[in-house]
Amino acid sequence: MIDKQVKAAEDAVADIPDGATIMIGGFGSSGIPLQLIEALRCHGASDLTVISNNAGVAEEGIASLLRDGLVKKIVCSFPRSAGSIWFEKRFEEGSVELELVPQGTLSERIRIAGAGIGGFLTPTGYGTRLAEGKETRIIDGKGYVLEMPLHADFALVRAEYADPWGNLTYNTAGRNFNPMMAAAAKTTIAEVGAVVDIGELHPEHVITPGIFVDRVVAEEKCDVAA
Amino acid sequence: MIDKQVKAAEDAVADIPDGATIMIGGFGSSGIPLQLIEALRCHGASDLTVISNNAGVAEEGIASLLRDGLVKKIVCSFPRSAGSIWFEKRFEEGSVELELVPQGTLSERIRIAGAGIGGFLTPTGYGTRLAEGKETRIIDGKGYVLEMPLHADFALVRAEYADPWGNLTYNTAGRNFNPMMAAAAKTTIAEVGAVVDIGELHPEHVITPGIFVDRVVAEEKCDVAA
Amino acid sequence: MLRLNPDEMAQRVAQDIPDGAYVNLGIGMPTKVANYVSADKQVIYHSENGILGVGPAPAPGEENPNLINAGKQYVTLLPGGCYFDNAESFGMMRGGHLDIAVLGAFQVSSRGDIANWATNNDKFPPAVGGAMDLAVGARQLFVVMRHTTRDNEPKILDECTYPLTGTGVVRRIFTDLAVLDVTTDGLQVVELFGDNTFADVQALTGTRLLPPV
Amino acid sequence: MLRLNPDEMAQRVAQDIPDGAYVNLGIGMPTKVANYVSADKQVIYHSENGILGVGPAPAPGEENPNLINAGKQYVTLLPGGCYFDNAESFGMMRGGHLDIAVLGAFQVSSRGDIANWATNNDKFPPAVGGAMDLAVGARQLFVVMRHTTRDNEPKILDECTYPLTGTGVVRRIFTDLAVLDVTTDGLQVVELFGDNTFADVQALTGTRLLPPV
Repeated sequence: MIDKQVKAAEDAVADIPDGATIMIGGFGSSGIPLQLIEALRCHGASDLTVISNNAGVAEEGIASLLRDGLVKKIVCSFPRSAGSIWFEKRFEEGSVELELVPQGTLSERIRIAGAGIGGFLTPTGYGTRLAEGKETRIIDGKGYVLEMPLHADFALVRAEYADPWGNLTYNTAGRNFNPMMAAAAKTTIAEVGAVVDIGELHPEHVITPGIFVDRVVAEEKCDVAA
Repeated sequence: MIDKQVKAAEDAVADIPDGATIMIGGFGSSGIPLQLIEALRCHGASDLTVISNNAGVAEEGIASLLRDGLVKKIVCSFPRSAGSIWFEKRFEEGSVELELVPQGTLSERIRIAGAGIGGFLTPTGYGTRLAEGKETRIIDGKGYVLEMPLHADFALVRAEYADPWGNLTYNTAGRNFNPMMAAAAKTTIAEVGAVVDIGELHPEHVITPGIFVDRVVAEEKCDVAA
Repeated sequence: MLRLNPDEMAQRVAQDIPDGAYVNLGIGMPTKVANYVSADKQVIYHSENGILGVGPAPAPGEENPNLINAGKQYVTLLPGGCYFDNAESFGMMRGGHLDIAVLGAFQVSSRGDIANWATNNDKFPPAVGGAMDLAVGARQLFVVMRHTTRDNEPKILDECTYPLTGTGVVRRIFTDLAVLDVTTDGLQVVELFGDNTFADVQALTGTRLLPPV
Repeated sequence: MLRLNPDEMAQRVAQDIPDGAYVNLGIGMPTKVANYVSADKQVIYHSENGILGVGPAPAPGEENPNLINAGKQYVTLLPGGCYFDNAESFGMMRGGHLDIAVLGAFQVSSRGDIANWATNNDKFPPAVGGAMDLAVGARQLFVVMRHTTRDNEPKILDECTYPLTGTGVVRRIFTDLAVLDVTTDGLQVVELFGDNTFADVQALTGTRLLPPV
């Protein structure tokens, strides 16, 4: 029987190598796979390229990867938020490279990677600094920028419920980047609030079909001493 | 209060002019807005360009529009099915123009129209007759065809439930092309099994947000003599 | 001269939001607009992270950390609202489905260019978020901002000097002094607040304005 | 010579479908493959219209006209299955998420080109459906077809003479005579059915084959 469950977050991320490109779901405090990120930090893979909407705040999530010096490059729409101290520090000292991408271009570049599309023309950013060096064209008098897919080796996503086939549902706006990222990575690891039996997720309500998910890890409900 | 309900299908389609481009949802027998199509046929707008996956079978749906000579052009992936007699007849006599589009290219061209994207690169059809005359390029050794958005003046879609804001859910595989079409037309008209009160559709289960829907018509449950 | 305060500016913008509109309010001052839309209008608010039908802040203790708006504030969902992913959310914007977006800005040019995402200070790490998508996507783009910097330097200019967010996209500018429309003939003053005169406002503007008709 | 019948051909294809695979079966003979996948394997079938986890035909009277497969036959959904729209369905294909697609064909070339959507008869109106997307998208493309036309003309050729569906995409060909792999060196015979000899099969093929190793 197909069962994509992995018991521990540390086992789910154990094969992530140095230099990997990793997508991490979430927007602000919403829909972030915090336990997978913590397992990745403990695992210690370095020289990572991280693709995510934000760069983490305080000591949590992506901020902890930046603090520990594990991130070489970040592809991001909004890295600077109140409290994004570790991103700011690493950026100022020049130890992390930033590729700044408008948010809708970021989500669509991720989506097309999952959907096997080789590029798309967007009006977003046309005539701005973020289109510099990119191919552009005018169609019916409107300017467009050619944007290319963003693929990843691994995606770490956060969902509310999974079943053993890896079908996922989300919690409210926690959906954000998670469904596109699940489809865009070679290996997708989902941290979920709970795993339910096959057939318990209504087939009309599944947001991420299990075909996009390789490993499912149920959230640890209580803190475990390290 | 926002209420997009229109009582009768005939009123919902009354402003469709001759020469309009119309998307019609459905795949085979599944998810077709049959009552809206019948209202359109009775309304009698002609010289229509129809965008749909199939071209109808027997005397029903799009086949009835072809039979009555209302269709100038059809943009379609699979016009020829068992029983698609009216498409075959109109095609053979040269009275309807056919633009044949691979199915995934058809759905993505519709999707990008709704999402404000100006074009996309797909590997589908590269090196085949259906890419002739189209711009192509090679990326990392793989061939791609540049495909452009398909917009429409009107979309006729079929859903299971709607609320007064036009939020839609579907019945199983009846979803097919309907959500992309709802977003790609200037005016979208949804035929639904039933209209429920605001708040009765679970916000995680809405498939087509009401922002894409202009008019909602509840299905006539019993046959009415003409 | 009469300078509106931020709440008064938000209140003025709210008058121009029609009943039944789908609206995206940018982070900061634009978010206040929702507080002043009159109760007889039904307006559906979009949040870029993936919400339509954003409601007011939750009661204390009722917060869901997943349910936040683009400004990362806790929100609620109105009955009739729904959730979707970020790609669909930005498809709504780019595809022209939002009636109005309201953004703050550093500068606006006479042709409707907007600069609101970066200054020329390279030490400050940049962030763009959804600003560029909103700028190109909404059917009507409203800008709400002070007419000048705190040093009384003009923010409405022949050409923006800060990096652009979008070109030729602004429809109407609401400042603390006046309301201006971007037209093919130039910037048209459509309303002067209080006793503010055209000459007053022109003097604080870095491009030639067209007087009210 | 031993010529498998369509059910035997489907049965042979089924042997090469691994446990846990995500599989799309084309219209016609490929659909039969599901009947022969052994019960100890769990295979998840994809239908292009927007289904994962396609189950068997419904009991009489239990049909839902919305719940059909790509061949417009009534189907059911297995527990664990789900529905999605057509754009997502084809994103799954093009994005390389399906392990195997099984298609019928008019012709296959020695380099793995496939022709299965149109003949050279222009009077017959064309239809392509999802064939071109499946051809380029699945990780492995299997073709199942008779080795020759009914007139014993070869269907495996140096170059296809019918309009192409995709170029260089076929991985393995299952015919009624043999199983052949498309390799960089050419078409490699990997299995001959019954007492069929390499010479027998070569004689009915329009391109040079590599003998079994």
